[in-house]
Amino acid sequence: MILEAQQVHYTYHDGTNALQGTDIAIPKGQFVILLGSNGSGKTTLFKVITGLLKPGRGEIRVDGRPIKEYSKEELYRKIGFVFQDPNDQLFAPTVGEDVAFGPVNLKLDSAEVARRVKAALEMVGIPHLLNKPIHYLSYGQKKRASIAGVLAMKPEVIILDEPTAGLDPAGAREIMRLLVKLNKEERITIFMATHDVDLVPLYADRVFVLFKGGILLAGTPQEVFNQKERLRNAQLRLPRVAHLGEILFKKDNLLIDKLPLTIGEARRMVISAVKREGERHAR
Amino acid sequence: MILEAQQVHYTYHDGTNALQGTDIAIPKGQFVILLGSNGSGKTTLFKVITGLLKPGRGEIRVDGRPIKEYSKEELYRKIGFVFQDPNDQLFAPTVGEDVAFGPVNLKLDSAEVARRVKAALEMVGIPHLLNKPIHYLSYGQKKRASIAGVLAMKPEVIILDEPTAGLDPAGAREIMRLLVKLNKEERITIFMATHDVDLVPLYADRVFVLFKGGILLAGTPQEVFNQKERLRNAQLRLPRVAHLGEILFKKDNLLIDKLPLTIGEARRMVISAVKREGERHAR
Amino acid sequence: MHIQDGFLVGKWAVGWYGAASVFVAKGLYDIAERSKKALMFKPLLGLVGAAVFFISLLPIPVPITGTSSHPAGTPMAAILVGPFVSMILGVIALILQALLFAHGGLTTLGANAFSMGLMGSLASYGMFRLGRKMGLSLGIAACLAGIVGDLAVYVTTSLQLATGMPGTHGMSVGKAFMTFFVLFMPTQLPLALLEGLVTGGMVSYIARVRPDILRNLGIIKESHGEEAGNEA
Amino acid sequence: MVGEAYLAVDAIAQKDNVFTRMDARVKVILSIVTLGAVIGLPGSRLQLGVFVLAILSMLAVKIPFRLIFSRLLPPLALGTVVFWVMVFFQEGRQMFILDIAGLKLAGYWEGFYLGTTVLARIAGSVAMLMLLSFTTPIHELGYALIWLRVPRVIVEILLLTYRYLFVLWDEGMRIRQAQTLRLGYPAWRKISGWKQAIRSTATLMGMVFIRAYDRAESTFSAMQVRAYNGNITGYDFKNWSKLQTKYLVSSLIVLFVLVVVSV
Ligand SMILES: Nc1ncnc2c1ncn2[C@@H]1O[C@H](COP(=O)(O)OP(=O)(O)OP(=O)(O)O)[C@@H](O)[C@H]1O
Ligand SMILES: Nc1ncnc2c1ncn2[C@@H]1O[C@H](COP(=O)(O)OP(=O)(O)OP(=O)(O)O)[C@@H](O)[C@H]1O
Ligand SMILES: [Mg+2]
Ligand SMILES: [Mg+2]
Repeated sequence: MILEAQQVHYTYHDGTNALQGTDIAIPKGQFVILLGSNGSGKTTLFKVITGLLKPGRGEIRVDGRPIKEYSKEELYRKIGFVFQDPNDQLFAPTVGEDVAFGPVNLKLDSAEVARRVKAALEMVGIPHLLNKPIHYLSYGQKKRASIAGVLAMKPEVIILDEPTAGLDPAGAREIMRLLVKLNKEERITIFMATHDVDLVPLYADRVFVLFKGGILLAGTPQEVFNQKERLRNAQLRLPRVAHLGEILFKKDNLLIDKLPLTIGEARRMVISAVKREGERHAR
Repeated sequence: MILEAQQVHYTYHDGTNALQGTDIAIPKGQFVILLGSNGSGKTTLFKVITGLLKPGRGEIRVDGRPIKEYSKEELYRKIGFVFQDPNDQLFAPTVGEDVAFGPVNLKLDSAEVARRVKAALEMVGIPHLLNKPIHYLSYGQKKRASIAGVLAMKPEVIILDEPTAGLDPAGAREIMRLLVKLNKEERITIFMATHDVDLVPLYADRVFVLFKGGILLAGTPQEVFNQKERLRNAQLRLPRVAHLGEILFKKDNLLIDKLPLTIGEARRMVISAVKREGERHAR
Repeated sequence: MHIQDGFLVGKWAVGWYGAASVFVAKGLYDIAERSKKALMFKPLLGLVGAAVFFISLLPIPVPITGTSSHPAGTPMAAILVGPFVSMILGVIALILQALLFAHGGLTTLGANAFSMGLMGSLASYGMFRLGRKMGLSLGIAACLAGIVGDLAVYVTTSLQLATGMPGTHGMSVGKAFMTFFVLFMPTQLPLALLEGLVTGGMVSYIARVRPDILRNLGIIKESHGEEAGNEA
Repeated sequence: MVGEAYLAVDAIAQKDNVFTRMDARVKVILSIVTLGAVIGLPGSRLQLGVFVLAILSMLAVKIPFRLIFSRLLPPLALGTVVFWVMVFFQEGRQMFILDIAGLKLAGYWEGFYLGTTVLARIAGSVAMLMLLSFTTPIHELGYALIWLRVPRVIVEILLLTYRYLFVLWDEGMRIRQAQTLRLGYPAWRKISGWKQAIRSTATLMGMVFIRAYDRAESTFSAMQVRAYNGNITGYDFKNWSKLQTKYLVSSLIVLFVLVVVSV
């Protein structure tokens, strides 16, 4: 487990209990999605597990060791955190300087810093923007630049708060593909928050559903989406094709072996239903 | 036509041509969606048709009259504009004061102001938040309050910039239902921008697809989504169930009469495909 | 109100640089001390600087003359972060204004930093503290601070021009001062009033909406609640 | 709207040309020396020479004339006022007499010389500074300032301020537009309208300040997760090419020639 939170509680100054006994465990190398409605506590959880907020009760472990035992440098070499709004994160005047910020703080020598900046920008696909001032970037480019800033620290796990929020379908797909690439090729554990349920079955190895500061459901996408009622109670819904499958199963008595979560699965479901009907009549 | 834009051009100071000959016409009483990817010019178009930005070339007409002939008061009694981020729009300390801001500036007497505030808050379903400080509202509540602030001016058309952005599925559905109610019951014309294609077939009477500052496609959802290639070129995609229908039609030679756009239509499509297969074998 | 490049003779331009630098050093020391206590202080200053700069770009119509003017923002900064740190923000704003709008200049930076940055901040901050001690409400104290701050800038600048402008050596300093003082009166008096109104309005708005910010900055006392208006 | 056009300076400084390719330190040193000469030396020929050279350089790299002109106008207008004030009030040898409705106004040579000097100094220094800012992005300027031993903290805050000015500008303008749509800025010629406009302005300022504060918190968090230790510009990322001595030396020679010719 690269990241663990055990019975974590967090209360804001104004008395909001944002986390109430949250438990998570993120295995190394996986692609994990934290699903939760507005105000369920996703951002708060991320801030607690990255050490930005101190939990009231409970313990955080990074790579098996309690977070308290880490120095800042050690900790942020292991975990990277990409904020939801890239404007919060890109504070340097140009892309290159921003990406260099972390490595410089790690006291690397300047040749190594330059190498890391270059590598990080190439990984996210914007090496040509090296000297561009931040305010000339589009939203999607800002998003990439902010991921590069975290990548340059070579973390083992990257935590991303709603990385596709505000992006159009094409932009969202590109960012998700980038994350998959980082996960598969660079073997970086990905832990991201979203409330876009349609994304989950396409990318996640594991899902946690957060509701009112507690983990309501956890497991593979298939396991989680089988608990339709609990999902709906958590202000979420099924992916659209799963919803279609559910209706066909419940209202039209179409025989399906499992809930289709992706378009591919739905296609197979329809084909086999059609085939079965043919066979039934052939007999 | 309550709103018309004819060959509108707009260029920002830094030389970005955000609108390049945009044409739209919004019939009274309809629910119209403006679909466009990031940077396609949706927000700019809204600002131009609400008179916040002066177009470089082209003409805007509101209810048949050129926008230039309107005084500010007349104009903003007719059109309301709800910004994407409710935080930009809620400036008073409490919900009640904020909703009253517009009516007070219309110089209505205080009894009428109070009446309008109450009515607006009831329409959006948050009358109990009248005296709440804005700071304590959730994102969804802020969204509703910002719509109430515009409703209190009793506009004939409400323009909304990505009203569901940042909301979880339940929150998004609630806002969309609210808009449908305003459209059907209060007969307010709705003109909203989004890049969530799945929303379009569920709600829109008419769709405009904006791309690089020009209208690429216009028509009913069915007409627009039949032009798959042009949609993809505009960085958009089909609704997920339509995508499923397309694959079944193209790759699996399943006979479908028209592209399903909603889950209901997809369900009918599957049922009839299954039935047809049964009949084929029965013959 | 800034002195344009070219309005001051060389020795005075250098002299004001010297005078201002002493207080800049004090400002830098304050920043270092407060950063030690809270690392967030530097990013906070960057953002406050941006906000104050934004404020100084806002046009406000002046009804009598039909023109528009813009607030300076110095009094606001002084109230929020204290006089010497506010002076540093003033220096930064002056550099940016010189570069972006050809407003002010580099040779007169010292003089402008002294008048707008230091004297404006000190007067505003002093007035605000005094007003609060006298039991005035936040809004009124901030309003007075805005007026006094702008007046202090106006008086200092007139003095700087009277002493340092080429060709003023013939006149007595007093006469020259009066000339400039009267010359700028029609624009500077309404501006000071405007500055007061918006500074007061802004502070009382923040106190109503987000009293926690004023508490964190040490402007109002911990959870006193008196200013907080209708805090829930 | 005032501000947006002002910020266009930055976009122009991004364009690629002879001057933008030059090392920022060269430009800064050159500007300082030139400003010193313009302000410190007597007469007006050198100043006008600098003015003409700077304007020609700007036109040569295709900076829009309209922009140059609009930026020059306010300081030059101010300078012209000063010029006339001096002509009439700096008594000495009489130059001419104006007879306006029986009121005799005398202009003087001393005032004329002095006024010309001031006007020329303003023109020269403003043009020089404009050339610098139209050809140097602020962040490069910042690093040049650090190199020139300007306290690092000032430059760090300057760069943060500059970066977030754009963000706050966008946010502030949106708020202002939202206020406009609900009639927050009615016709300000009437007293009631003006009062409302002032109130809206104060609210807008308050909101922008609150945004700034909240963003400072988030930005600070973002810095922390990248191991922030108190230094924002720890390292000049851009590998400074060797100070371009040839540019510096040749420009200084031009300046020297100008000085010799004009004094
Ligand atoms: N600074 C704060 N002070 C007080 N309460 C807060 C603060 N930040 C968040 N909260 C509250 O804590 C709860 C959890 O908020 P959080 O931001 O973690 O939710 P989230 O899941 O990230 O939501 P979203 O999807 O809207 O980003 C909410 O009820 C929220 O109102
Ligand atoms: N203030 C501005 N100055 C310069 N360019 C701008 C400005 N605002 C927007 N643009 C540019 O104009 C184009 C259209 O922007 P606009 O915000 O209208 O797009 P949008 O369709 O609303 O996008 P999104 O989905 O991201 O909100 C983009 O290329 C954008 O970069
Ligand atoms: Mg969040
Ligand atoms: Mg937009």
